[in-house]
Amino acid sequence: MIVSDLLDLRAETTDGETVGWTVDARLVLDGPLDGPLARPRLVGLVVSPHTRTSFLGFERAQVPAPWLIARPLRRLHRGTFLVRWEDIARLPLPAERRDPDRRSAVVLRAGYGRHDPRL
Amino acid sequence: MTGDTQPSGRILDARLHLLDHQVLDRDDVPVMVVGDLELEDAEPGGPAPYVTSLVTGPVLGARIFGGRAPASRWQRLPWRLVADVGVVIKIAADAESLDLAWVERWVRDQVIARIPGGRHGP
Amino acid sequence: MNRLLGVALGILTAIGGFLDAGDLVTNAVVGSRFGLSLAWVVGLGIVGICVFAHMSGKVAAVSGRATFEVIRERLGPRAAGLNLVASLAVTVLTLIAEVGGIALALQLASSVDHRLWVPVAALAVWLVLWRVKFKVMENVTGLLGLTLIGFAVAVFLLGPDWGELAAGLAPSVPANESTTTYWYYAVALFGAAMTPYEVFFFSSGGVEEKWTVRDLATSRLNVLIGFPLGGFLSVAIAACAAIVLLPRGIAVDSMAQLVLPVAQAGGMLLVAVVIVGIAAATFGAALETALSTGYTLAQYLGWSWGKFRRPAHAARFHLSMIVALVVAVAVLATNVDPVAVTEYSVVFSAVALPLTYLPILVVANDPEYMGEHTNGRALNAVGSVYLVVLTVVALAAVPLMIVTRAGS
Amino acid sequence: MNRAAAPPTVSRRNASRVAAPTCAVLAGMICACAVLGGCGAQAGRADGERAVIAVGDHLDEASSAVATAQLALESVRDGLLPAVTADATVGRAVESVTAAAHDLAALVPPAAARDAVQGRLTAWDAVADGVAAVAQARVALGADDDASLSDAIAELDDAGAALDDAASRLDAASRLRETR
Repeated sequence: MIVSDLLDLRAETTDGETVGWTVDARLVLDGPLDGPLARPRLVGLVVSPHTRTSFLGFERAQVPAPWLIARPLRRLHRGTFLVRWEDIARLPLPAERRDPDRRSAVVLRAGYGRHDPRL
Repeated sequence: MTGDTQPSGRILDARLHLLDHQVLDRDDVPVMVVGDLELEDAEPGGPAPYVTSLVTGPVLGARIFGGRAPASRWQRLPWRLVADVGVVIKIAADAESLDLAWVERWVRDQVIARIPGGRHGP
Repeated sequence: MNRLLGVALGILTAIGGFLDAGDLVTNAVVGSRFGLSLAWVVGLGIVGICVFAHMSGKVAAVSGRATFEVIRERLGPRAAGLNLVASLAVTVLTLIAEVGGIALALQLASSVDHRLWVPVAALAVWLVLWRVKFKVMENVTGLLGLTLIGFAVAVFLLGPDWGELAAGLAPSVPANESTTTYWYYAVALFGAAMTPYEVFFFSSGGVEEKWTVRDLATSRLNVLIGFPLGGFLSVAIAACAAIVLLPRGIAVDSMAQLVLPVAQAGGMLLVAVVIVGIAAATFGAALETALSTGYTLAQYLGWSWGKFRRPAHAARFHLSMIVALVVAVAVLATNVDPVAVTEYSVVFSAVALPLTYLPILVVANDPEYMGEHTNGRALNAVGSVYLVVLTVVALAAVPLMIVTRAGS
Repeated sequence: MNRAAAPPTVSRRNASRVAAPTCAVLAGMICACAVLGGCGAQAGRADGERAVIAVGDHLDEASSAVATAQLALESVRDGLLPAVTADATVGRAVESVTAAAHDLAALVPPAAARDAVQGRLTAWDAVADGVAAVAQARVALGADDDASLSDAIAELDDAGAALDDAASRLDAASRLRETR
């Protein structure tokens, strides 16, 4: 599996309701030491409700400038949330990802939690 | 730009911190740009997967034009070599010693080194 | 002297932006058809390129990152790839014009047909890329390029009616030109002033010279001296053409006409000085565009790059520059007018301009890269305004070009 | 049922995402080609009014080239410009003036547009003189004596005057037509 298999996918609830698009994957360096660094673990996916583009890192980093760019991008990404790995019920199979005619979406478990996406 | 100590539990976002970032070797020679990250295969409901390697090569074309490059053609840089993740990603190895440097080596040996003066400093 | 050599990078970069083969002719064309009524565009362009070159130089000095690395990081592979294709098109078209321009300049000094000079010029450019240290390269071409000051001297020697000349600075469309043509040239001049390879070259040059935070002042000095000087000289060329050629009904269509006002002003000696300047400027611009080809490709794809490395340690970088030069010679062998070639680069600037300057502005505000050296409010305000202007210009470029048939 | 209906939407969206940048690049290239091609198609059949404008443009090009050659020769005569440089300049002027002559010859005004047909004929004579004068200028540069330079300059002066004359007659004719 590669990380772009998990990005730019529609995210939906078990009822088939679209809640947004996966715009990033959250990793935490808390695995066993692997070389100089700890191994990164996939802890969840960042889901943006209004747009499928992750853009320039403005949606999470607390950078207000330049206003002309930061402001609209913030607005585009309002309501972005983090879904934990444990709350993911289903990922598209590799065959579905490769085949554009098949429905591919991340299905979130009923009662999934929306977490603060900030770093 | 990050400090020498990397606390375990540091948070990285794949796109924000890793994808499309430059990888430098221990002598600051550019090695590759991160095209993708390889994860262990995992099923939802099971334990979360770990990142095993940084990937380059045909995965770039797949991200631009769509589709998916076959796993056999991914060029991998194991995570175990990664020494630091900051504005750039530093690895604890020589670019020379890596398999994925074969194109650079081939161009050097077949073309550039054969032109007079190619091995000398400017 | 050290101070002067310290700004060689800025001067060389500005020569590539304001005084390359295409611009030399465009400036004279504009002067001979519109007088100085388009000089305000050059002023607008100088401020814009200063703002963004300053930011890219700052990013290079503080974080060690060159511009195209930043572009791919922020825009992702797809938008950055689109920018790469468009920027490479602009850069290679300009390189073709430069190699042709060196040949034309040599013809002015030797009367040997310029077509015969083309392979010689390309070989000379390659030898410099291959063997000459970056520092030596920028100092020699930058200093020799300064002889273009001959055009400014010529304006003084021609002794024009200064009041009349100053009155001509007001933006206005001459009676015998159409408004769309006027705006086409305005867009072309602005696009040339802000052409994206300048920041690729300037920021990569900063990395080549191993700038650190301590060199921020050097970077600022480069920007503040280099680009205004380049803009000033391009206005001087337009003024020469406006004073001597416009009244005689000469509409400039080739580089060879550039020397006529200079001859009227200063005679043989000044002509010789200016020919050296033209040759050095086109040579410098050829180096700048050839290097930019290598820089953009290598930075997008993560190859080892830089003239400070031995060619064997940056093999694909050197190979791509060789390929670009071979393409230039092959295109010139078809007998196209080298200067006409650059007119079409306006089309590609349309894509490249916003996609280049947006990521620079964003990263210059990112504390992860810049630490305490992030942009101030004023710089951000000006940068944002220019981003809007650039987008408008980019959108207008292609329709204007089609309507005016590239200004003809 | 819902599931069956969904796939086409997804696939189309995917396809458009891939296509957008590719399309933009293609569009740019097509524009460039269209413009390049459009310049070549300029000469040829044109309606009367446009033919008159085209004749006027070619006259301007020719007179610009003649004036260039004249200025170059005067500079050489006055010792301001090296002969080699002047030769390169006049060489380019030869290319410009012959290009103007070529375009003028290739222009086909409609037979009914009398002023365009007549204007083209008058213009042709003047431009042909211009070609001869500019070509002769290079000979004079090669000879490098004051007498032949002065002769060539006089000839260029005449050619320039003839071109101006043709241009003003063309102007007058078309203005006359407008008032009628």
